[in-house]
Amino acid sequence: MSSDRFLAHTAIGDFLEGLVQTGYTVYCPQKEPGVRQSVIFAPWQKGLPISLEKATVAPKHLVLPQSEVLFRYSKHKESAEPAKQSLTLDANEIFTPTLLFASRPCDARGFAILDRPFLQGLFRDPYYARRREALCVVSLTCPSGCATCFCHWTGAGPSSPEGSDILMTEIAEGFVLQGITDKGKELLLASKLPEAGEKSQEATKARKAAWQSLSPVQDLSTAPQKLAEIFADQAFWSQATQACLACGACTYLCPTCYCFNITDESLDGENEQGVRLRSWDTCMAKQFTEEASGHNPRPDKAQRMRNRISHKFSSYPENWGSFSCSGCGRCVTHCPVGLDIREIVLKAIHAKTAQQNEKETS
Amino acid sequence: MPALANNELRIVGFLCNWCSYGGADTAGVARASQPTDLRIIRVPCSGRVDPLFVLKALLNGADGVLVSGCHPRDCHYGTGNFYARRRLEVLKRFLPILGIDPARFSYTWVSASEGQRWQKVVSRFTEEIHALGPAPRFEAVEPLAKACSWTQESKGPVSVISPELLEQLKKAIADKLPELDCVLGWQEGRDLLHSVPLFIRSEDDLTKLRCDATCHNNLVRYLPDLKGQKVGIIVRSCEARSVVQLLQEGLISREELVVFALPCQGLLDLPRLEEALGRYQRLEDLTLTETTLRLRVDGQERVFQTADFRQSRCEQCPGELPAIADQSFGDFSGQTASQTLPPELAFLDSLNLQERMGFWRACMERCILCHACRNSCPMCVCRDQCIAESREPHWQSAEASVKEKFFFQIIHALHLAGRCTGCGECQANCPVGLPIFALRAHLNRIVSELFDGYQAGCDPKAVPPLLTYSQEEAHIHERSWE
Amino acid sequence: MQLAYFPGCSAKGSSLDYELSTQAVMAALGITLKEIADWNCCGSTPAHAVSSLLSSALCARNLDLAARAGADLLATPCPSCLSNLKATSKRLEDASFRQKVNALLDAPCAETLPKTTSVMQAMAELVSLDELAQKAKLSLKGLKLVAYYGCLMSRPAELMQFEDPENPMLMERMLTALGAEMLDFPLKTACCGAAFGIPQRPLTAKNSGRILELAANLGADAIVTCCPLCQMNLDLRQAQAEKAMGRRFALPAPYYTQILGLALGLSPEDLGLAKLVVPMDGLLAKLTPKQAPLASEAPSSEVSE
Amino acid sequence: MRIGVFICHCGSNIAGTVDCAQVAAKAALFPDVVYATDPMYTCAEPGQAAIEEAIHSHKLDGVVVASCSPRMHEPTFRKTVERAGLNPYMFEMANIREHVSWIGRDIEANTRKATELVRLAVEKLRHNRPLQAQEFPITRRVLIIGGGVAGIQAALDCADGGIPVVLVEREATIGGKMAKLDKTFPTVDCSACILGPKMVDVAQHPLITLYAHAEIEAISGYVGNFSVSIRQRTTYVDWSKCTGCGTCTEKCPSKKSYDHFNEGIAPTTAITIAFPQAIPKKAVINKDFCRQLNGKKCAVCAKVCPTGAIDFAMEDSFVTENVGSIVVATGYDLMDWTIYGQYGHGRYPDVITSLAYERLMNASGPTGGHIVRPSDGKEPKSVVFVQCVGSRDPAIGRPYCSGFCCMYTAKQAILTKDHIQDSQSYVFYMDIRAPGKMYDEFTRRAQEEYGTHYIRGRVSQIFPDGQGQLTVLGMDTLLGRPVEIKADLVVLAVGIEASRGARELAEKLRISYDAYGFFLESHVKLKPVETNTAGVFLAGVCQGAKDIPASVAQGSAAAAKVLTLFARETLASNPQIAQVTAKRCVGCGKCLRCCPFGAIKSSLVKGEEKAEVIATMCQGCGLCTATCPQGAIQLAHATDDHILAEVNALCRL
Repeated sequence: MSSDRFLAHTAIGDFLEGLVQTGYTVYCPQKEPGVRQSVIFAPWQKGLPISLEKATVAPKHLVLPQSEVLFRYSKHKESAEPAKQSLTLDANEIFTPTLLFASRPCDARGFAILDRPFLQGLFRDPYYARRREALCVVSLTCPSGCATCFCHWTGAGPSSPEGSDILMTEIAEGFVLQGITDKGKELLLASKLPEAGEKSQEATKARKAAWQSLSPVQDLSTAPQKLAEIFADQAFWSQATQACLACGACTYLCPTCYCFNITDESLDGENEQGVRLRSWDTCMAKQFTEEASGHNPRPDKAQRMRNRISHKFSSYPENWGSFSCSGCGRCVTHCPVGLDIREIVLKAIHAKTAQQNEKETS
Repeated sequence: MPALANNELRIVGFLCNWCSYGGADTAGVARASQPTDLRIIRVPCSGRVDPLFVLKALLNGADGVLVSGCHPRDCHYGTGNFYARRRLEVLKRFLPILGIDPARFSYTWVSASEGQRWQKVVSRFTEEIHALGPAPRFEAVEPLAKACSWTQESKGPVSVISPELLEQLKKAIADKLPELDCVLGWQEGRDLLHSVPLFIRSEDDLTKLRCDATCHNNLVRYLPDLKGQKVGIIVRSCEARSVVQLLQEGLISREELVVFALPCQGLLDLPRLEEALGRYQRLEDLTLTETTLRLRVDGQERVFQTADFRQSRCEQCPGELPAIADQSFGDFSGQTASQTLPPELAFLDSLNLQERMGFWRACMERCILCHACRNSCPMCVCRDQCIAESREPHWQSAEASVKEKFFFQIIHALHLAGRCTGCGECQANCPVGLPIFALRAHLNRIVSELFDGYQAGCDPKAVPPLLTYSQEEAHIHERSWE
Repeated sequence: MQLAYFPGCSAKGSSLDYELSTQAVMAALGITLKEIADWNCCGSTPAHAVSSLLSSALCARNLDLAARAGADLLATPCPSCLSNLKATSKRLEDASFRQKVNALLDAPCAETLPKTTSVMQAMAELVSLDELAQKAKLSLKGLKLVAYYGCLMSRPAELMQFEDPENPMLMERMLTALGAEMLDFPLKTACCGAAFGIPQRPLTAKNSGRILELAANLGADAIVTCCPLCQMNLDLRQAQAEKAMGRRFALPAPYYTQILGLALGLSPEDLGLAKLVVPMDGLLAKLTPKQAPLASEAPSSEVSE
Repeated sequence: MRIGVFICHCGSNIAGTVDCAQVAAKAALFPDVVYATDPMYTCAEPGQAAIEEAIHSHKLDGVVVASCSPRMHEPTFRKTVERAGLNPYMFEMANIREHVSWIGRDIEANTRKATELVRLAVEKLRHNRPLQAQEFPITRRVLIIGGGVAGIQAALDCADGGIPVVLVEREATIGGKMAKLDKTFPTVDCSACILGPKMVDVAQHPLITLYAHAEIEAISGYVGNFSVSIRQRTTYVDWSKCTGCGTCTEKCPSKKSYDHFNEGIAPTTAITIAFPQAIPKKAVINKDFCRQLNGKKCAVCAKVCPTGAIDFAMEDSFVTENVGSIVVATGYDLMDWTIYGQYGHGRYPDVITSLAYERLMNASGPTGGHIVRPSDGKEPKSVVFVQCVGSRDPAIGRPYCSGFCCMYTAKQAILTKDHIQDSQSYVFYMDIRAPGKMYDEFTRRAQEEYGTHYIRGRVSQIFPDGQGQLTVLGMDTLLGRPVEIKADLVVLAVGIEASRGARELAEKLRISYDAYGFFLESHVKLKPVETNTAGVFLAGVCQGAKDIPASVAQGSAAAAKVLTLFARETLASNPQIAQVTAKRCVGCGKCLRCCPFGAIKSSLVKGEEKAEVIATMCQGCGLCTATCPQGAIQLAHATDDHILAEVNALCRL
């Protein structure tokens, strides 16, 4: 039996309310007015309007919060014997079932990219794992491409199911919801939504149309090797990054950047206590690689940009066989000085290596 | 430690060691009874009190903060309290824009002999704080997001540089280029609407030069990093003020700089334009006049009135170009001072304190601490040493809470007091559209009120007002407890 | 020029001559006194000794009437009235006090009340010393006078805002401008004994006596006054003072307005001189016609009149 | 860290309203605290010994004492912990007496507050680092400002102790107010006879450099090394040539100059020598009255001067002196009593100040010691003395007692009787303040032996009666009735105020002054000579009203402080100074711009401009730390982290 279900435009509220009733915290894109309109994934409550636009900030905070408490520590002692104290640690173990509604395939693909190092590497990150397990991703097929996104260059597309539990595609009166994973199928089967039936074909048509709207694809297959070759080409990287402000907008908006910092922060109370925090970090910041000695292996923004790009298009692919970029284009859209990762990667692919240069000059 | 008993409130005092702490001692020796709420932190001088300490206390749960130093002219260190007076007055006037009742902060002067006065100060201040009651906690205040909307009042034109003028400029740069390491300008970015910085090092680079209302990046941001190189830069009024400010602060050297100046009537607010355009794939055929912007979007002709998309920063532009240009191009006569409040500030002005705090609370939920605001600011010269991220001094926790984010915004704003040249890059580059320029615009308003209309970056010879003092302040009337 | 005017009770009785001369002088100076309609007692001594609230309410009513008549400045000749008017204005700044007063009035007192001043200050404000001198018909040259302000005109200083509280000089300036020789009079703000003339006659006799004695010792032709009660003590009760001091003074104690009036050429009848107990005959005899100003000094305004 | 906390009972001073044991029990739970106790008297010898013992036995590396104000005992306890081997700066104090126990009676609230203040101190201490003082050489010379009797005494004591002295006097002669006095109480011995020799000693002492008719222009530096710019005000007489012969003063045709030295009781010439015993005995031209200097042809003095010392073109000049310590002895002035309208605003010539009366009685004064009325030169038979004119009068904002008026009035009443046998003196007084040795006896003599009529009450008015006398109206509060006295002369005991220019001088010295301009001592009882600026000491009335013996004693005390300071070749610097983290410094120079002491310079570190603190010049105000946006310059022991720890300790609870 197909798990495809139909969700009428008018039924979205009831559908989500049903999920909330079953214990999900539902995150939806919500429009935030401001000097620049932004769309943010925020917890949804009955009555709140939902936007179906692409979010400004990728939803990775659902699995990797901007900062999270790993554990609390607390020292205890008695007035009578203050020199003697005991230490208790209290790990954070509260993870609630979460449903992400109307993310885009590029957002969902971000989860797949994060899953590899966090779940499949040498160490399985328990915090990430628990959050990821508790997460159900419902993605919305993009109706078309946009000026800055390029998912199809990175091996995906406007309806790629990777990372999603359910893929929803908009048709005339609503959406066809298609179960991708068992988790997604079960959720659909358990729902009161009508079966999609014929409408599934309409959805297939819509997805095809979306793919057809895309600009011509660029071949990035040589990128891992080329980037490795020009790794030491300081001139290339300096030239590419001279406008970079070394802020963290690109990395924090990115669905796939997962670098973090761990710090202890004291909390005041009668006794000594505090928390160990894991918080987002950005490789674009000088402090990212600053060592306790004061030495910094990546003192210049050029080296830091090289790291970011090489990680996405060279070292991650070497380790995991896929780019760590889902082509969402947020870093392009929001870079204050318009640095374009597409341009840098393409330039790298077409750059002459040092050896080639040598040959030519000789 | 137990929370304060319900009849006491959390009041923090910063007292200078020499006068006010001694005054509090004198009051104690005289057994001058006082309310018990106040806790005193002893500092060497009121000049040591960084306004950020006061905000740290207020954001972290203090219901009131009192700073007391030696009477003006009586500072143990000569001039510390003169600086304190300016900084604390700016702080006091800054608080309301954050949604903090300014009555929760006070500063005064008590000498070591004035035990009675100290008693009066403590009693009065404590009474005042009790009258206000416990302070609302930023993290607990009701977010006010959906109410956040304003309409752009601006009707001014935007800049258009004629092709002839651009050619003149290019020629002048070409002439100078051999003696320069590079010249900073703008070029077309990912599409016709988006301009990005251009580092001109060759004639070839020069052909890419673009100088119109889409060029929003404040290139001055790059100058301190290029210290030691001979650099040319294209400036308009706002960039010129940034140059002046950096010169005042000695962070760039005039000798290493060649300034090419262009007139400007206003710049386009690209985020709002993008919002109006919606999702698109292709932009073609852009024509920009002072009043209209025409372009083809995915094959469809669209026309916009530029006045509807003028940047809010242009609303407070002092107009006149500071006397800094080595070479000027075009007609500057159209540049007039604009005194309109930026719409985001006018909006905040229309809110009450509670709403303002709720407003910022909602904003901070969106802030991702990417620091694009800071890193694009030409005046944020601390660069990698920002105290928002340092572990020593440890001003901020790495926790991404609304409170910590707000404190970062406060650090940024307060560090700009008397220095912000109003280029608006902070806000223009915020990915989530936080109206943080309002904080700077408000501070600029305060500085102008307090220091005879001072505007940062207008006079290369001026000293930033918070880095100097005058013995008698014309516009600061210290609160007394007589 | 118009000036809202509060005459005070004594103007209609014991100090009728003050009232007459004030009206006459102001008219001669081109100032119309607009008496506020339906005014009542200022709430002076007897009233505020019983209830300061009621006393203030009386004053508040007067101030309110003046405000409703459109006055922004209210003048009174009597220092005691002025003192009460000013004190009430001050007390009404306190919202809770104003509430209490309003409860006693038919209708709440106007929010903005007129400022109050003495006729003397108002006159000096409106007419310069030069103008005053020009308008004079007779010269006071040869007259030796002392000015006596009494204790109330300038005190309390913060409230009354009348010159140096210990050494006011306003009358001196006016009368000097008219040619009189004004003697330094250290007792110009001393207490005359005031209303104690009835319950403690010896006290008032002594106080007034001391004042008169000093004036006599200094060789004054008259002691010029500005307060109805002081004038009464110095003039009507002069015989009592003489008895107390054991010597005779025969020192006229006219109001300053009467002297001004004489200089302005007003008739003794207009100025109520007949009401003075110690006659001014000797003094009147000393008055001389003012010398015509030199042609070059002749003010054009006078010519045009 | 291992922190020990000591909650002092201070007898019942603290324990009376604070539960010290409970505070100690709570403190034991604070981070890093390994030992907490509540001794009876921490500052007493056993209390200090207990701290030392605890440091050893509990291996403490930091100590918190909660007791009185750190302004009182911080140095004491720093020494204590140092004796036990700790760095003295690994110590913090919580002020739970002046700021807690003495100002509130609610034990529960006080205990809570004390506990939090202790927490504050613990959190601060946790950020402390050992600091090392530096030794720097000192200039062993002293500047004494003011050549009245206090300054003279201080100068002579210092010079006799072998310390070179720079004495700066504003007037043309030293001697101050005492030089104007006729006799002194309670002995009625001649003022000039006892002061004169001291003045001569000053002139003759090889180690004393005297600048008369000079003022302090500017002062920079710090204890051990001050640099003082002295303005030598022009005298129009070259003092290196003037012999003080006085010919010029005899011939000067401008004979209506105001005589400052004689309090204006008679005019003098435009060129003057203040009085015969003046030191230095040199002539000075009063510019306001000199005919030559006011555009008229004269120059008689220049013509008659046998040494050609007159120089009409002379201008102010400046000298710089380097000293290691400063004694301030600027004395007092009389308040402007003419604000009292009831005393005639100064209109009546026969109402005079007591200081003018001294000059009237003084044999070297203009009347040769004959007491006569300024108005008509007649001998007064009835003299009224009015006490507390401008003293103890809150109505004019002068609530303080001038201290010595009661005594000199008694003296003047006695001397009046001596001079004029058939005279009668009256004294209107509020209280008679005669607590000194032989003082009360003296005032009794005035009443009993000399028949001075003392009337307790204030004078309400003084006025001429038009017959040549003054009428004095007043109140006899003992009899409860008004009094009226006919007086020939009225002498006002005018209240004192800080010497004119005292505030400006205090600002130059960076010392504090009270609401009335008197300089503030470091501690009212225990440091009455010191100021809050190290190396600057006070002597005489500039610190508060006092009579001659007290002024002399304080002059000697100040000299003792100077000699103590100079007993060493070097001084230890305060190590609580600013420090730059070069890595964080962006070289913007904002700290250089603000530093009040010029103690920060720019220097190149690896080719980059960085701020650098000059350790011996930094005074530790922390203005730079509050100014530096990136927190690169931190004031040791008041770093951002210290203050943040305190703020957090208070706010995040």
